[in-house]
Amino acid sequence: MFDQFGLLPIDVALGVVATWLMLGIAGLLLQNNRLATQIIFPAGAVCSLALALAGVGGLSETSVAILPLGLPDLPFHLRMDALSSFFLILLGSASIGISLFSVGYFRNMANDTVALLTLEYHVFMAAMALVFMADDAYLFMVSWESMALSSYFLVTTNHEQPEVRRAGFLYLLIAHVGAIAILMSFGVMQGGHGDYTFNTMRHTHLSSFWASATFLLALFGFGAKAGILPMHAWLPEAHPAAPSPVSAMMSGIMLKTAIYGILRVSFDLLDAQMWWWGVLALALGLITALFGVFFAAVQVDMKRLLAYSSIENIGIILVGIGLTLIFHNFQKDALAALALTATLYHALNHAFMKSLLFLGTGSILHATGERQLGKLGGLIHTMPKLALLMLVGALAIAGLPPLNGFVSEWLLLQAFLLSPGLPHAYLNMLVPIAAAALVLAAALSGYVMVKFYGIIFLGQPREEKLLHVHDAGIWERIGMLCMVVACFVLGLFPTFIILQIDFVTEMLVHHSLGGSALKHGWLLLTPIQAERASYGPLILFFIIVAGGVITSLTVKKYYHGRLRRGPAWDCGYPEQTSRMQDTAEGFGQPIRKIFEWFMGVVKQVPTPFDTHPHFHSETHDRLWNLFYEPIKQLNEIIGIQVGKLQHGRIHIYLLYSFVTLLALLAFIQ
Amino acid sequence: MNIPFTAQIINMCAAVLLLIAFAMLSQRRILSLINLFAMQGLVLSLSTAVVAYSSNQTHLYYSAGLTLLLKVLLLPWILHLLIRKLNIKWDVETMFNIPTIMLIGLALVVFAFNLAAPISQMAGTITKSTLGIAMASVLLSFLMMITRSKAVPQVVGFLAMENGLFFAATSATYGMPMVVELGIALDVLVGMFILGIFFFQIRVAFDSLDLKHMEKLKED
Amino acid sequence: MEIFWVLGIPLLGGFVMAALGTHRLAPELNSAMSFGTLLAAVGLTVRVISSGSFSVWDEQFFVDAFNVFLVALTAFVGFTSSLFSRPYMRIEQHHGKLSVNMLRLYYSMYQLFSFTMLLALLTNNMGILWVAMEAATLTTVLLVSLYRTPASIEAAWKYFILCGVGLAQALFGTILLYFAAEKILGAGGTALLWTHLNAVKTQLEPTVLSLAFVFLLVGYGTKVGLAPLHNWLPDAHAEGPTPVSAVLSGLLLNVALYAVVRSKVLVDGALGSHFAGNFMMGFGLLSVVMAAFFLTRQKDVKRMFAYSSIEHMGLMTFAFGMGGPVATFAGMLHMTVHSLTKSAIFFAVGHAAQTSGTQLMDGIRGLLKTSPTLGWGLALGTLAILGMPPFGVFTSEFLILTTAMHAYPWTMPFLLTALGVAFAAIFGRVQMMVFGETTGERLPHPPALIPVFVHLILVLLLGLYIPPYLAAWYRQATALIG
Amino acid sequence: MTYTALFFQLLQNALVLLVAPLLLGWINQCRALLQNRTGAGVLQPYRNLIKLFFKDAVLAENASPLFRATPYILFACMWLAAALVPVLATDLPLSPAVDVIALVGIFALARVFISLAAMDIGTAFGSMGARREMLVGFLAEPALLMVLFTASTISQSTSLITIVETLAHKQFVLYPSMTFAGVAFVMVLLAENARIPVDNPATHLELTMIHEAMILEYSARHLALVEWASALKLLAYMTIGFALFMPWGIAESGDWKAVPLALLLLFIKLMAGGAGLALMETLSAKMRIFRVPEFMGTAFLLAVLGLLTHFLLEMPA
Repeated sequence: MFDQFGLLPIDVALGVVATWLMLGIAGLLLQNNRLATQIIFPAGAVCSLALALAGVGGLSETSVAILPLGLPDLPFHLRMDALSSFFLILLGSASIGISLFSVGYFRNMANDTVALLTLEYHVFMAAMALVFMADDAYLFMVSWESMALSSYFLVTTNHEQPEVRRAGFLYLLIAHVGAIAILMSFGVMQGGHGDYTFNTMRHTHLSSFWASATFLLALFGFGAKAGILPMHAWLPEAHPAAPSPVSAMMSGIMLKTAIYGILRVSFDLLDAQMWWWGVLALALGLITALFGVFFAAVQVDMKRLLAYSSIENIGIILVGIGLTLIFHNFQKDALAALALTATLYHALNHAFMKSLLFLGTGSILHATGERQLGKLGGLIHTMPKLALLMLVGALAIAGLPPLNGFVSEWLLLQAFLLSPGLPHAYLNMLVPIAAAALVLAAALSGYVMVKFYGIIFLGQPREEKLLHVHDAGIWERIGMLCMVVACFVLGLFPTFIILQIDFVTEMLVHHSLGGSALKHGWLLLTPIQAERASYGPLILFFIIVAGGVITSLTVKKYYHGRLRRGPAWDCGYPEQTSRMQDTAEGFGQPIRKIFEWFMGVVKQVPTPFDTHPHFHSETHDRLWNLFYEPIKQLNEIIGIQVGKLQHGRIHIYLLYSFVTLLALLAFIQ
Repeated sequence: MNIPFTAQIINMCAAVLLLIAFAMLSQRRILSLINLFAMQGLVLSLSTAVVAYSSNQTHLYYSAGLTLLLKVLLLPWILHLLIRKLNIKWDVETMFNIPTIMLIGLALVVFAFNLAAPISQMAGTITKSTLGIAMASVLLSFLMMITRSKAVPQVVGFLAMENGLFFAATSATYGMPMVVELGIALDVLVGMFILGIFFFQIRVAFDSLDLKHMEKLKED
Repeated sequence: MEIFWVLGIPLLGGFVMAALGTHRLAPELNSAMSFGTLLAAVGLTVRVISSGSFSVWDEQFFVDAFNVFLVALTAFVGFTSSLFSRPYMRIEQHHGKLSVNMLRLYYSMYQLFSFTMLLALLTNNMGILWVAMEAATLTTVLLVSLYRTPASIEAAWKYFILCGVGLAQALFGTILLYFAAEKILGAGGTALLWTHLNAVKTQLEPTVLSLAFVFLLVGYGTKVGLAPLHNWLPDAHAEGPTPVSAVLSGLLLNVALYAVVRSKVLVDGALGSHFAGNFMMGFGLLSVVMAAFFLTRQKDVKRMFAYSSIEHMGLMTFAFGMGGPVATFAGMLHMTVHSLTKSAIFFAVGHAAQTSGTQLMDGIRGLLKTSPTLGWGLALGTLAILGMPPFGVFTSEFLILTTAMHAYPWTMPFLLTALGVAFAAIFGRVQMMVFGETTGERLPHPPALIPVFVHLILVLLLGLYIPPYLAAWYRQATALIG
Repeated sequence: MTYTALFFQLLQNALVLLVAPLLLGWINQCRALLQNRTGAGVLQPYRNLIKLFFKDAVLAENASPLFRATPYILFACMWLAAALVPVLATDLPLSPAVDVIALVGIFALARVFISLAAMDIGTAFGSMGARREMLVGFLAEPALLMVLFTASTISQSTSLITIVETLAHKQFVLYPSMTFAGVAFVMVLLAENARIPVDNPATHLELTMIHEAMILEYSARHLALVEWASALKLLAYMTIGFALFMPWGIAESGDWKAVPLALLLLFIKLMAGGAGLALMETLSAKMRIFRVPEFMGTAFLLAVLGLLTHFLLEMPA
């Protein structure tokens, strides 16, 4: 689409990256100028738009570029094929809204903080863009770690709070260990002849053992970034700690870089897959999804809740990848294409829905200064515009028609339903169970979202100060509006989106839905055939709207329209206060009761004789004790033991070198 | 059995060196330790001179003279000076009891000989078997440094080790190039001075030369 | 001729500073001397790049790509460290830790120390190499014990005895080398010249050389700080003045490793096997792992970074041990970036310790608040040394790890564990020092942060772009040492 | 799409609207008879609706627009759901837009909205009801989907029309899996439509109420719409049940003559089903709220079991 300017998509993308970097530096230099941020962030948003367009251009035509940087015999290779372009679109389109929102959000922060934020924020985006475009292991790792680093500094923006520091540390540590694992997987794939371009990796053939090792390393490494169990521990810590636009960016976009990595390695770089990889991914994904949604249901901090919901969605995406792997291995390419489409679609959806919600929490945080659900409530009266925007987000992420969350889940379920006929009997058994678990997770996310939205916006304000808070500012609303629009477009016009995704599926599994998806016009989404499955979100939407409108009109017409306002029914108990509403803990209580065995619940129940009865109950992540604590302690123990070697006594030291000498001499004898 | 007389002398010296090394290992009194060290130097320079004579390598004479000057006169004198200044003539207590150390030393000698055996076969010099002894005396002085708990004996052990090295240099090969030997000698000398300064500093800091005070720096 | 200046200026400087060390402008003079050395080194480098390697003074001195790049590095870091030590030492004096005479000793020894290192690098004679190493030990011993505190004296003593004994082993190794060489090259001067040895290395007697290598490795390895011979290193780094810690970590260890590599070339050549390489890999791996676990329980900041130096020297030794174009290239790159980064870190740490009046990490808090530049310097330096892109340390680690992953997969678990543990240990503490509320107060003299950022910027550039001439230079060196 | 099809669509839209309250009335009447009461007659629901439509609406002070919009959304959703299930004939032009999964989605949408509305006023009852509704829902929804999946794996399709056509008009096969699915479906139906043993539609002052607790604040037209919507929901569920388990008699697309028969059969089925439901409600007792998860869990497991049996016994291996 840029041909008329003689530009390749990748040139545009690189231009955007460069501009971002320059904007960041400008932000750092102009730090005493208030206006700077007001200009820089919108400019960044414009770049995002350009990037998205470049991505659209890049879907159909692969373009490459080589920058004379990096290692002497390994300049930076960049490549923009369908997969990269798709994720670049994701990055570009989702970051528009976030950048616009940030203009308003960083409005009243200290100058130097904003300056640093501006730099880190734009470097972060640039790094992510480079991750998607990198075509050699070195550039990939460099941008990957730069991404981790910049996001780390973003997370620790207000580092005065110890828990923020802890969160940042945990995040960077897990990210770094993951990065080393990824690096090793590249080490295997480069196949000896120190050439690290992806192109060589594509053509090196690995034995099944080494291929599996690579896949496992990559899954571990990228999983650490995506928050797949059991490497999820950083996620619910880091997301709440970060400023909201950053949380949105991390949860909405950065997690997808890991998805991109898994897809890139397992479908593009590795020449052959094994079916059990798929099963592994499927199982991990399901566990992650269920874990995430269970814990989301019992959270009392709104950003933590969203963080856990991100874990759930990543799980769902991973399930999709697993299915794709399985189908692809049994040469069921149509199904593989369907599953992959669902996966990518959900990744795209999640980018918008989750960013929207995180941005919303940001506005709430600004207005009320509260993150605890237990101290919010009734905001729909004081922040009506925000409430409306957030309602869309909540419904979308709850996977309800006709919004976008439903489309991807629908596609994924179709993939499950059409799966029978795999050569493995056990797989055939496993698939419906997996589908059941997936549906359970999806249904629970509805529960979570009702809790989230209801507790924050509905009911009566639980605190005095909530009565006079201001609604979200204009910039913030514009930012969120972009997201809302995206949610609707993705929800109502799936066929067009799928046509774009087809380029990716064509590239990865050599098959696409394109033909069948559009057979029955753009109104009906028919992945295989109309008889087997079809879904017309637009029709659905219109029927519901029409139904509602008709009803209300008729009612209006024949009803006298008399209406009285009165107090809520107090059930014969006059002293009802807003504190008697259901709390977040209360709302999560049934889930906690059902899954108590699964999560470590610490309760403090008052005795009947307490003068100041106080009920307290918190839910802990058991995996922390099962998985992280032992490692920590082992490390401690070894540390102590090794420390003993540094004994302080010179004779002992002499003895060391003496023994070493004798040992070596004896060895060469 | 027709080894030339000079070679016999050198082997003799080697044997004496080893003997002295053992004597130092077992020596309790610090003064006699230093005397033994001086004696070792004497034997060393003697053997160097003999090698020089037998292989008429002139530069070895210099080296012998250097050794005599440095290791027999200068260093022992400095050491004497030091212990007089620091008045430390006390007995040297070792970390383990002497017989054990002797046994270990014996084992070391055997080990060193085995190690050197294949090499000394190819030695071009008239003194084949001395390399093993040199190595043995190096290891013995190492052992001595490990087992002595005071600063001065440790340093003496250090110097004795250098003697062993010199003996290796002269006997196995006809001495290192002159420039190298000079450099080594210079280092040893400077090192000795610095050590001397150190003894005083240690005295000031810990008012004792016992190394057990110097175990503060460690992981805890 | 450049060689004359490269060696002459610092040697002269030693005596000049001994004479004028008490003068008010002594620090500036010191820096000037180092700067002169740097200029001469640059000249030498340019000449080598343009006209290839050469040797002078009947081959006693020899310059090739391998050592000239170390010479340039040594001169550069020596200069920046002297810049740093100017304010640092003034502040120490202001805090009453140092007397004027101590300062004189410091400056004079500083110059002599850089002389000995340059001599060790430039000489062609394995014997002189040993002499220079020993001399370097002696000078640094005086530097480490500069404060005359019990702790510093203890550290210096251990340093002296351990390295002295170690080097004695190295001397024995050298003798054995000579012993093997004189049969081919004949007795006398030329038999210890590395160039000659390298020429005939295939004819040298394998058994002798293997024996010699053991002694050389143990000897110079002690100086490199390979586990389990490393014990002197943390003490010496922690107790000496910070500029000394910087040059110890940044330069001296490199020089020692240089000696090991030179010997490795000969030995592997003679044995026609990977004998020496395997030894080095083993020691390197052991050092990396042990250092990582030492790191987990550190309290003293300089001690911690000393252990990190052990880790990185281990990594380099491992890389050189693996050999092959990529690994050797990576090893040399790692030498460069490690010296730059680690010295930068020590600069920052030094001032950090001065602001908060303690070297204990629990006492250092909120550097970003006390002095933002200092805080950022430390934070970025630490991230760089931990192998975070886009800093250059990552580049070399990338090459080393990927090569190892392919050539020796079994080393991976160790390296992965070690790097992870080290990251957790170091970063966790540095974060505590950098972030949060501050406890420090302002410094009497403005801190020298230009060196810190100059180094970091260089490392950053090396991470993103290795200039072609530098690359060509590394490649020549790689070709030399295989 | 043909005009006949359009006609059928409109016909069904109107039909479900009219029939829904009647079904409710019939069930209540049966219950009354079974409990030896005379009962209010089958037309009572109509009277209630009319009454409610002529009352003055009372709205809580802090009721938000969401609260007022919900009844319409609810009504629209349920109407749509009921209108899309093939009851008379299988050529419904709008049916392709919504397959079984979307159908469940619509139910979920309605559920979410009514729960939000219940939380809107901020009374203890409302939010408690909402919580319980969602609790029931997140277990009922998967169970229902599993039931539908069993049918759709049999018919290789998720579109209701194809399912019906396969089950009704292809050669007759016995599907063991459908028995599991049937039981599960009935349990889900009871739970979703707030019937005993999960909830009691006939009470207001128990702490165990779910549905009634949510709509406690609604009055007049809003209440009317909500009630009508739940009647429609019941009808929709029943017709889904018929479509899955006794689809016989539903006319194939385009044959007119079958339609009157289909209509007749539909009424018979509805009467039978209603009576059965009433019988079940009379025989069983309301269970404690924390038994509900177990109840729904059982339904869920049964449904999954059904799907598995299908793979075990009915897959052409």
